[in-house]
Amino acid sequence: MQLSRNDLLAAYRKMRLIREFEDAVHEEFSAGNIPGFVHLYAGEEASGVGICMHLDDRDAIASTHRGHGHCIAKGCDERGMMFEIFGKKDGLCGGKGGSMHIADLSVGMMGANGIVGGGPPLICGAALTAKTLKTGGVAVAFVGDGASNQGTTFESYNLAKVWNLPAVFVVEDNGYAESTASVWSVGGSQAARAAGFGMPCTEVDGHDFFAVWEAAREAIERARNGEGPSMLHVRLNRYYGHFEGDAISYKGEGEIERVKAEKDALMLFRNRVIETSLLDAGDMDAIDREVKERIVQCVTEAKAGASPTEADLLTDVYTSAY
Amino acid sequence: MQLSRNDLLAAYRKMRLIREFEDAVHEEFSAGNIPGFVHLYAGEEASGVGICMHLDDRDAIASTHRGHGHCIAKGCDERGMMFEIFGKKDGLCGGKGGSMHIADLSVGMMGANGIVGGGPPLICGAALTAKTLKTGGVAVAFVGDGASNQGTTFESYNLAKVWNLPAVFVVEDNGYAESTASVWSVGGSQAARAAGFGMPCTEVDGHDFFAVWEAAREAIERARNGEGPSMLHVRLNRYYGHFEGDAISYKGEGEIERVKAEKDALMLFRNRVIETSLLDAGDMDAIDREVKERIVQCVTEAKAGASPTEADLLTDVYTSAY
Amino acid sequence: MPKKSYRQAINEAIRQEMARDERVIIMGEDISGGMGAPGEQDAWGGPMGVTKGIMPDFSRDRVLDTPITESAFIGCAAGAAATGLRPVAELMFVDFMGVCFDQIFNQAAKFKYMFGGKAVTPLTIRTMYGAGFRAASQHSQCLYPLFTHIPGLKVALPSNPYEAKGLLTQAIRDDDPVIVFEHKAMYDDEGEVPDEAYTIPFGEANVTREGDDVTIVAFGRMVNFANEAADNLEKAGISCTVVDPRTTSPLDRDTILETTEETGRLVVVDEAHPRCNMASDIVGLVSQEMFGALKAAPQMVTAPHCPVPFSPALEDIYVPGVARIEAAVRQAMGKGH
Amino acid sequence: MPKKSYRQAINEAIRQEMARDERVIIMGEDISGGMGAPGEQDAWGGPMGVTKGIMPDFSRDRVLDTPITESAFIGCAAGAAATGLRPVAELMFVDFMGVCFDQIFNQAAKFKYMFGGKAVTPLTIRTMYGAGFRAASQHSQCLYPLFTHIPGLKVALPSNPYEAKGLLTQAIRDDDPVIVFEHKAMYDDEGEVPDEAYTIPFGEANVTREGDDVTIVAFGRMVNFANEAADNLEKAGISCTVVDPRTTSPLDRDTILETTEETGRLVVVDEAHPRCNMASDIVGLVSQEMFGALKAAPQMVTAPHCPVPFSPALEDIYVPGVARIEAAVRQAMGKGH
Ligand SMILES: Cc1ncc(C[n+]2csc(CCOP(=O)(O)OP(=O)(O)O)c2C)c(N)n1
Ligand SMILES: Cc1ncc(C[n+]2csc(CCOP(=O)(O)OP(=O)(O)O)c2C)c(N)n1
Ligand SMILES: [Mg+2]
Ligand SMILES: [Mg+2]
Repeated sequence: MQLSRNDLLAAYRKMRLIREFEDAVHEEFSAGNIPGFVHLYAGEEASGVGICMHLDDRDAIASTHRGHGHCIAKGCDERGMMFEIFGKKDGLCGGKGGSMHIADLSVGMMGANGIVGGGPPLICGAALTAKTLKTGGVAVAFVGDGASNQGTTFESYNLAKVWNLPAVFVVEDNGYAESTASVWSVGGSQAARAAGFGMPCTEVDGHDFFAVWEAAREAIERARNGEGPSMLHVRLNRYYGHFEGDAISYKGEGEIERVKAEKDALMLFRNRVIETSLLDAGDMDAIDREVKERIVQCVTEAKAGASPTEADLLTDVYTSAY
Repeated sequence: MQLSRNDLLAAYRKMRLIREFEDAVHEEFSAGNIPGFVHLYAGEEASGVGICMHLDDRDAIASTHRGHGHCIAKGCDERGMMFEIFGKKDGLCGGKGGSMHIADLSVGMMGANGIVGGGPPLICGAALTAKTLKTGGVAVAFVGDGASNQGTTFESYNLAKVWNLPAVFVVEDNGYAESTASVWSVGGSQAARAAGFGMPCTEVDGHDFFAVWEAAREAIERARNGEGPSMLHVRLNRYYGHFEGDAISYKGEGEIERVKAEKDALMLFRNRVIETSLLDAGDMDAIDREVKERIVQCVTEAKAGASPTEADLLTDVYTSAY
Repeated sequence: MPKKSYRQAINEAIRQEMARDERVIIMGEDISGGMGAPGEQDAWGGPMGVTKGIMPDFSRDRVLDTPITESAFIGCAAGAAATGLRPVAELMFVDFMGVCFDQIFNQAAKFKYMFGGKAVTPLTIRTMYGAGFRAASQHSQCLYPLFTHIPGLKVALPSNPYEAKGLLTQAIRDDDPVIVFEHKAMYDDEGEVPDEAYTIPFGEANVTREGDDVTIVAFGRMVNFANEAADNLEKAGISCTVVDPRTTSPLDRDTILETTEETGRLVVVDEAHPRCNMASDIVGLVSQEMFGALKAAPQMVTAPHCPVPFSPALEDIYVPGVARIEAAVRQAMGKGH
Repeated sequence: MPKKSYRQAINEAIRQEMARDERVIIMGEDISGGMGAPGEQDAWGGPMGVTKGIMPDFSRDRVLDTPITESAFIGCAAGAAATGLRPVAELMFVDFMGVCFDQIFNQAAKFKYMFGGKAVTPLTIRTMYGAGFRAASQHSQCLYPLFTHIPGLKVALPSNPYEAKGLLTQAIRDDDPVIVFEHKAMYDDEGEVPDEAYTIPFGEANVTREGDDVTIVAFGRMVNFANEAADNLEKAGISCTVVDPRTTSPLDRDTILETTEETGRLVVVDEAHPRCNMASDIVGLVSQEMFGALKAAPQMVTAPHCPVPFSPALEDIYVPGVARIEAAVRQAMGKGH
């Protein structure tokens, strides 16, 4: 499997879309236009996109509180997402979920999740469905470094292993869980933990789309071929605070700036495809413009969108009359 | 540290006490004299005793549903235990706990536990107390092979590691969790899991008191010296069913008989100390007789003991008036 | 009609639904048993033998033994339900909910609402509850009030074999997450159970007897105790209506209100602890909705506010029994009874 | 008396108890913050800054940041409490109880009873609850009814800064496990708080105002809404007693019964979901114990039976507010009000 020109354009567009989306949400939040808790994925784009490019509608992902990027990567409609984040009726979840609960099961996006470690068990379920119904599907759980210490996560590793489920666990290690450093909170290492459960693990630079894409390809193929679960340990950085409002004082001086300057995922991608003449700058500039417009439009429409009303409060609790 | 003659006598006596205790409970249960769920430790004596011999009253253990052996090894009064198992007022827990909840905090026994994986977090607590109050104490969690898959257990490994707690996790792997084989249920291996959290692990034959004793010495010393947690993976066998009433049909033919004939912990101990002239048969025969009498007496008294009464029902729920 | 035990009724419901719909699978610790072991396969069928015999007929592909890992497998069942299977997961004792509650109440229960209606989560959780087994504090709790509190969950408490089969079948066919509470002391109870599959709709109470003087609302095993108390009271000239709501969520408010209005007296029997439980839930409902219709103080018969004691001597007074129900009815009837 | 915020009051209670007793330690995720990080230490003080500044004064030996591992650290706190410390653990949002409930309700809560009275477990769990923050379904729940249901636990809901300091101080000094519910929308509320340490005994309600017509029993943040409603109603000539029970477990039954007897009318305001909650708990109590003393149907003002919605438009109607309390009081007063 090779990346075609169209794949590369699509990958770049998705990454840019995530970046623009998050930057816009950041601005709108700072302006007081977005309520609640919002966790942004900016800086981590190559991970979500590099992985989800291998997935199709048979496949499922479970995300985290930092879910916007995974949603976009897996194919959720960004307009519906923006409406959702603004709490509007036309949001992907009718305004009932908000940033932390965006989901679209029709594209295999099983939900952002407000519970750290909530996703891995669910992904065992999607993997079990795929295995039982022989859909050929694979299920991927995104797990933060902080979430990698949660018992639910370990249990899921083991369950996936002993049931030989078509699952991949992606530990997105951005170095911090809130203000707590992963070098401190993670006893042992992700790779050694994977080995502890008899799973292979690949460590990968999460700023490098191509490295992620390649590692993900192997892990997802392995799962699809019935060879069981594996782990990707993806090292990356988040550009904004843990949530919007976080002063990020716990990071080292210049830490974020250095990453932005030296290994921004979009920049690395651009440089690489230009250097290797796979795409040219103009292709990407066009995408940049188109995406920017698209996001501006989403924000404008979302702001103007109608809110749900009292009639919506008690719907969607149960499937049948209650 | 070396085992003195007195140590050896004490070790043998404890192991014999556990065996007699469990055999007696088995008989009484079969005769319909004991209510509830009862899980027997017979066959696993060398583990509890070999480990707890390194512990004193500063130290704490947390046990499992299969707790009688750990209780005796840590110094709980066997008469009070027998009363408890019979549900009598003079039981160690006033008859309120029963087999699955025997505890005596005054000797550092933090309780059998009806919840698989319930103990490891508690042991982090005892270890934290020891560390904070600088008592020099160490805390030991007994964990079954089944319990080794529970999220609470993994979380405790990590917490003990990152807080550098004086804790030891003893995985008593008797090959089965209820009727489920650990070769199937445990993805990876115990040692690899320990490594996953950056903990050392020693694998040890749990029928061999001396091997257990030696491995435990190291792990407990390490903890006492502030060098953090470690794991012991102890392989052993249970002689009775999962609980009393289990037909044990899932075990291989002759599996238990073979173990009894070839590596019974008491037999191995006896042979070893006689071969090496550390003790002689007469010493141990005397213990056997004394212990048998003691247990018969415990059973007789426990049967005749008074039950708690209505006045006891609502006491001990809270410390203060409620 | 053929007589079957509560255990058989449950086993039959599962088999029939598995035969009917290949998306139905079951999972749990030792629900078949012997996994990976050299000896007998299907050695257990769960700790009470409830699911025994299903694996040989449906294979290990659809009868999944699990490691001891409730968060992972209950969450797995939730995730499988959201993606196209109809899993029936066994939480061996409801007392173990504390290690996996998140996957039930924050995940499965809320998918539909959080996702704006677009999720369907046909998850069934079978679990064992109740005292009387000398199983002590961590294996004897009721806890259904906790599940009843949570929007998005449905909660069923079958009180006999007929109810067990019909409610479990409905649970499996239902598109919402349902927790079915099986009382551990009832597995050997026998009763008439049709051979063919049938469902009992949720939210429709069963009035097991009609009387003029007092309405007794009881849940799960307590329905049987209430019927027994009513028999005894009949002889003393007190005539009782006994209502088995069958499901605490949804709750058949109408039947409770109507039957209570008819008798004007209410006794609620709930094996759970007394605080924030079904007894106060029902009394609250009746008091707010039907003020003035009661002729006497409503009575709540519940377990006390203490953990379940081990000693048989204590447990026997812990469990709300027939005598306490009778006393509560007499209390409701007032002086002279 | 000096004015302090709810946040400051809590911070002060913790500091004073830590100074008073070296066995008091605190732990939780980012309760100090910056652990292992190259930047600022004590960077957070919890997500709401409640514990900020404590670590620099008491050191990391007694202010323990944890990995995200609620079962392990809440269980650790329980085990530490049983062995000689007096830990104050922070469960960041009560919504997270589902990943660690076992250690609370099966372990800490039951030690004393299961062990025949010989355990002492001076564990305090501080947790954040409640809606109104646009935090959606998994970060806005109340859930105190679940904890209230469990014997062996004590449950406190401070309704203002004064209560927060006094109840938390009592919790820390109390020898039983106590869960203190802090409402996330109240941290900036200000009120008079003495500088010196003081305790508020558990199980003693605070009657915030006395009136003749209706007794309003309200919990946590709802106490403030109830007072506001009472102010408004006063102008309309309806005089209310407002009772803040302060703790749901133990519950001050006497004050609730007495004040309700005086007015003959009862409104209970509970931010939790309606089933098996405190509203029905109180109505059940009053109905059974004081039959005939009510002049009108008791009213329960609660959140609806649905998860907490994200959209401000929905959340604002989800939360029981002042207007709904007033309406319930008028309903209790009957026609013409
Ligand atoms: C069970 C649970 N515990 C704690 C939290 C609070 N919380 C939300 S995000 C977070 C940090 C997660 O860190 P990590 O997994 O590394 O993800 P990141 O934010 O870095 O993407 C915490 C502690 C939660 N939501 N759920
Ligand atoms: C949380 C929880 N899940 C399941 C059980 C039921 N159960 C009790 S003991 C047991 C098997 C434990 O196996 P293992 O840890 O290997 O200990 P062993 O019985 O072999 O000593 C199970 C499944 C329980 N008590 N608690
Ligand atoms: Mg992180
Ligand atoms: Mg075992």
